[in-house]
Amino acid sequence: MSAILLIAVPLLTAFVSILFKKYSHYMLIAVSFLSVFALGYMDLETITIGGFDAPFGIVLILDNYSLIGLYLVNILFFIVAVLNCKEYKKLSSILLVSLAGLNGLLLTGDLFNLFVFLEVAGIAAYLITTTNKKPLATFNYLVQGTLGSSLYLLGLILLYAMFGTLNMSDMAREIGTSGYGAGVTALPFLLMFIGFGVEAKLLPFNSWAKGILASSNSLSGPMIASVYAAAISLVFGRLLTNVFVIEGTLLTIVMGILVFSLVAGEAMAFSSKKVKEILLYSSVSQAALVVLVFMTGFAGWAVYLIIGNATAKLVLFLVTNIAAKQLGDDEVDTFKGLFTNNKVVGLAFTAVTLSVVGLPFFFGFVTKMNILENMFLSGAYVWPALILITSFIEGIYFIRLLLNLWHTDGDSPEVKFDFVLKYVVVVIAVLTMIFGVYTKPVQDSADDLVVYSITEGGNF
Amino acid sequence: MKNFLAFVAVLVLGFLIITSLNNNEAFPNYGEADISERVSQAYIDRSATENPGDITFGETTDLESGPANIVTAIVADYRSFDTLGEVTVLFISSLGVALLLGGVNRKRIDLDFHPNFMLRVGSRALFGIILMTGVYVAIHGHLTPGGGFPGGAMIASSMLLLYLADDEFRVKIKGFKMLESVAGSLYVLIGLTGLLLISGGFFLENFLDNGVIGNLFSAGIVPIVYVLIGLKVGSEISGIIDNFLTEEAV
Amino acid sequence: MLQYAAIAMLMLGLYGLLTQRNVIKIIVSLNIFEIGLNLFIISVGYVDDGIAPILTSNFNNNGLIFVDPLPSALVLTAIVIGVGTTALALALANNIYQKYGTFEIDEMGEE
Amino acid sequence: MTVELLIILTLVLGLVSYFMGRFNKVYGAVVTIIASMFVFISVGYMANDILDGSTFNYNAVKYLPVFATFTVSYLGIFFAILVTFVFAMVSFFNPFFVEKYKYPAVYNMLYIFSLAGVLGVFFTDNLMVLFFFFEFVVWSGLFIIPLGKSKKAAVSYYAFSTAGSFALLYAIFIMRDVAGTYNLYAGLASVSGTTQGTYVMILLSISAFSKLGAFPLHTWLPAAHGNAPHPFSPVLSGALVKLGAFVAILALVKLAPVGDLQSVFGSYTDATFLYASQYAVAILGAMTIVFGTLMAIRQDDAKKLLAYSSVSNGGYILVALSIGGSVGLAGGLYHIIAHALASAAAFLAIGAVSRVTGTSKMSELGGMIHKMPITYMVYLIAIISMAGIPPMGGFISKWLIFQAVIDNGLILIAVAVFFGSIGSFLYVFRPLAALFLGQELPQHKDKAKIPPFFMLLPMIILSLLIVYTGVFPNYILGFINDVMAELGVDALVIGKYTIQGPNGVLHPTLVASVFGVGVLIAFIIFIVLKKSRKVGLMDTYTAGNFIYTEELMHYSLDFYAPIERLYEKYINITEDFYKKLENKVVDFGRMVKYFFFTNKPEVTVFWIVVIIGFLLWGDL
Repeated sequence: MSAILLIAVPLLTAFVSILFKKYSHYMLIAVSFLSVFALGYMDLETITIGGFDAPFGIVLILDNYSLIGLYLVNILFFIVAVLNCKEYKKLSSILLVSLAGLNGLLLTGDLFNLFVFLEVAGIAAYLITTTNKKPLATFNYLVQGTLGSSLYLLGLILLYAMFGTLNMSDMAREIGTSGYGAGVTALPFLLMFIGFGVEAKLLPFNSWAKGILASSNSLSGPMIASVYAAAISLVFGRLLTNVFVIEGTLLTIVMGILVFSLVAGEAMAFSSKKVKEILLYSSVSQAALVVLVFMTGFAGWAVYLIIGNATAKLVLFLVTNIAAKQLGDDEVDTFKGLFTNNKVVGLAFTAVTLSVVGLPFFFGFVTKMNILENMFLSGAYVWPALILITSFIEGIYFIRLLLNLWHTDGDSPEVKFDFVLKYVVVVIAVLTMIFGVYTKPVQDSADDLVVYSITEGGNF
Repeated sequence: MKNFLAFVAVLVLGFLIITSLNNNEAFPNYGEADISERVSQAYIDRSATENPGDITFGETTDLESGPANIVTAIVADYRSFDTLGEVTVLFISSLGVALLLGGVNRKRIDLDFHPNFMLRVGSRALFGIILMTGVYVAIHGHLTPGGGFPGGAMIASSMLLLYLADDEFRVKIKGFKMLESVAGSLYVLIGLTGLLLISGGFFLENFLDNGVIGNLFSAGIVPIVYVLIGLKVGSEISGIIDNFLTEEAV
Repeated sequence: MLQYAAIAMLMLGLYGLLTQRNVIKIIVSLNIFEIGLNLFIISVGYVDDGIAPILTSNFNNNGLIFVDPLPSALVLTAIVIGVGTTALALALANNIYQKYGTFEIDEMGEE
Repeated sequence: MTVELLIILTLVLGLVSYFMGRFNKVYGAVVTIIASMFVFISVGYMANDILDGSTFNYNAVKYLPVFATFTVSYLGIFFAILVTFVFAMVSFFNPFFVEKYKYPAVYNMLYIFSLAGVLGVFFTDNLMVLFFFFEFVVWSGLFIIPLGKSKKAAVSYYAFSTAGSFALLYAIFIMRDVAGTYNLYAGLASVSGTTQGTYVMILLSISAFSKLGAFPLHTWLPAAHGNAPHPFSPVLSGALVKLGAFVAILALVKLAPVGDLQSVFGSYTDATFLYASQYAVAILGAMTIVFGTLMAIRQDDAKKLLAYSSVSNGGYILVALSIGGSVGLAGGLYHIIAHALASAAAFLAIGAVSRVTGTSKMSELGGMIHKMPITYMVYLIAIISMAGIPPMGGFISKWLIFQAVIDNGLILIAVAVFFGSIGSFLYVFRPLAALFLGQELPQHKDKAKIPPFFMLLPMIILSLLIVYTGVFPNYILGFINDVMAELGVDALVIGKYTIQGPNGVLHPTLVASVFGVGVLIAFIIFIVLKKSRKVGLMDTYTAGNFIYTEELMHYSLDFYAPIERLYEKYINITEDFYKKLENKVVDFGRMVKYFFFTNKPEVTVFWIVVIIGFLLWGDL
């Protein structure tokens, strides 16, 4: 079973689904389940498309890195699709296309193809956010997203003009052997970094995030904040570890952006009073943390951080959006004591938040500790201190939120969560706990997750 | 004042980019691009998999990728996966426009401009010619400049002409939706046949033989794919035009 | 010369995005930016006195200098993507107008 | 009984108490008693195993997240016995208080979890496991505190404890970097004396300060102890604060002191010289004593007052540990025991009172002695020990600490220590007078009754122990000498009944017997002579105006008002400082939100232009 089906089948069903409007959401559920199911039968290889090998034709790379990314994205997508298919029937074909786009993003080994899939997934994302009934926010997201991907294209074309190829590993080899100083490739890499920075919600470029996520609903919230964020950070990581060469002034700029997003994200979350805003700003700083870990070279652990964050934000946004819909607004005080009468969801929500903050018995703790340890061993002393301070602030506002949600003196709000959500939320919480305690598989497989290195290049 | 500041900033940025590109030794100056180092040299002399030697129009047969127009070779054969992504972009944007503006029963917006009889009849005649050129451009994509996208745009422009010239005219949306969906699915199915039916085949592989370069029926699946794209693009853009020119029938 | 024009259009587009408050004007400046970008992509592929990369009957011998075909192929895709996003932006503008009754972002008030 | 089998059993017992708790609240609480008694007894067995010389190195456990090894060391046993004893005694109170909470089952479970965590901290020799259990104790404590009154207290408790544990984590990584392994002893040894040693010492002392509630990082302690559920405050101040003392020992004793030798008043006395780091910690300890005492004097709520007393006692421990030397360290360790017992007994007494009357505010209580004489006796013995008056344990430790302070010529710190002990008598007497003595308040008259036997039992055991530590300290001092030998400090010279300090010999049993005789004589006089007549509230002389309601004109409330007025203005310096810090973060967040998140795309474009310009500006 070749991995290309992960892209072709959703596309085919999308084209067909516009004819059968009534069954389109069944198709969506079927295809997303099949794609998760089919992942089991895919063998790790590089798939050439159209019969032309690497630098000439387009190539899809299926290695450990993209396999684990595909599992994560497809499973999360399936969960969000199942939970929202009744409510958002009209969007089924758009969701199918966005599934194809996300799978394409994770698989592609060609830089221009990455731009095309970035656009496909991006436009699907704009349409998903139209369900927020906030056209101006979606318009903002569209303008900034298009600007970001155009800058990415500009950077890409500069690289093509200099090195004459579009394939990722071919480009990396050309840059390596070309003997030019780092200054030559600084501008294109910065443009591509900005292009991805807009999508990955790094701070100076993400003024669209507030409009979209602050008024998100149970489809657009989890989709944008967890599924898209995971896919984008994974692809960004692949670019950062393989293609980009970041030194000199570019390094200072990039590090400046990351540190600013990390710290400012936490400060903003600390100062906001609405639950969705707290989650939004904390995911901004988590995105910056993920990119920082990629920059320091621990791709394996960054992937686990992405997995931890993505599953956590899925649960957080799902629960918050559903509660906010039934309670009207998402102020912290209207949420006071929410969990007193729905304990199961409350326990799962707490478990997942504590895993994000890094409580010892949870998955988040294992990833954060290993990241800090590896950073320390590789001689970077400043980053662990920064990470500890930011997770300190993060701990405080999450604990404040949790305590408000659990304890109230007044009467607690009535919110009904349906069974499927409870089931999903509990499964995720239990998994975070299991992998928090039984960490052998996580620690062993962290290093063979490293993104394929340029040296063994090969023709892909 | 803010505008002036922005203007200065943008000017300075432009100046900086230009100077940095000029004294950037890796970036070739305008016009001196050395194609031989680039990947596109292989596209020009079709030597991605095997080296055919020199290619003469009308004689050499069975090249690795058939179309005489090298750009079409790249778009529809070497990198045809991009074009598939391309088609989905248009598909999803027309779907999105329909979702944003769409409704079940819609009627034309009356722009209190009612074309007289002469204009309505004259445009009917012109409609055919524009449509035919569009189809021609789409079919001859692999030989002459143009291809699926420009052809599709021309087909849509002929629809636009009718919309502008006649304020009651409405395209049969159902039919266009069917055309769009069939064309798109056919495109993907052709790709899949390349992958599944031919053993050891690749997705979107050109499994038909390329014939003599320069003939109408040459270059394997490329013309078929390009015609499909032309139809699809044409129907999608006319769908978008229809959405913009109609409003919710209350 | 073409490259400078392309970069100038890029900057014009950026200027438009920086200063304009009207939704339609933002869409227009975004378009200018994209056209500038496409022009720049073409300019990267240009070779002095190269001809269009199409084999035709009267250019038979092989000593031809072709312009780089790959950027033109990429531009073909970039243009259509530009069309897609502009169509979507205009549809959104229509919705914005229906909801807020104006195209000026400042008059829309903080939502 | 290996250590981690014990920890796993306690965790399992915790879960058992959770499910039992859901089934019936009181049974759940009973399980906590069984669990803590079981743990205390097994630690006791381990103790006398180790006393006859066999040290145990327990094997690793695969599924703890990090390769976990445990060794039972003297230091570990010393702390473990004390803390598990306090846990066991306090657990007797659980069944009577558990109905009042919203999540009783969770309370029982977390109570046992923090016990397991404490065991893990004291017995591990692997730094990462130390952090793992340290954090685990913080978290289980965190979710118990809000069951009491205030959520803000829990958040500030979390903030300061996490600051402490993150400082500990960073120190662990420095040690890992230098030593190459996570082993506790190897790590400390490899780092002490080097430049990293200073960073590790600073970080470890920050962690100790935050856990002990020492001066700069103490604002969480009164709020947390004051508002925690009644049975959990004694655990918090008696047991969990000792984690801070444990880390302080790691920082101050195990690590070689840092900085050059110097003595402030060296020239006047032939004082031995102290290192800069010891000075710094001693001065901070002294400031804690003074600050704790001043704040305790003006409290209205008895629990808050006791919380501030454990702040100031934490200061004593820090001063003793920082001075070091055989006398200082022995004094410090002994004070840890004395303070743990005394504050546990005091908190239990206040808990018993507030269980019956529902409040622990001194202004609303009075005359509880008539109904609860035994609780009164327990509280009296506890405050005598806290004030450091001879027959009780507190006197021995304070005597040793005073010896050490004077012997090292630290005049300034000696002043603070003396002020502390006088102050401690001042503020501990207030609850005694306000709660127990004086007239019986009408509204509490009917409700107040003698606490059930199972509540009295732990209090009586605690006060007996306080007396025992005061009269026969030498057995415990012998054990402390073993601990000090392991820490590499030469032993304190003790005879069969005497303690040899630098300035003289103390014969505690003789002193106690003199006191005993004095008390006996007073008691005989009290029995023989005519009893004083008990006077009802209405039977008072009021110079002409009549009293119609039976209402108590309370005189014994704030008779320290003149002292309080002296430092009225400077009370919450630290709270304001932390408030300002927090507001700074909030303003920064709001400012960033205001600038970066508008509904126009221009912000992103502006920053893109600026950043690209900045890059290209470099290679113009």
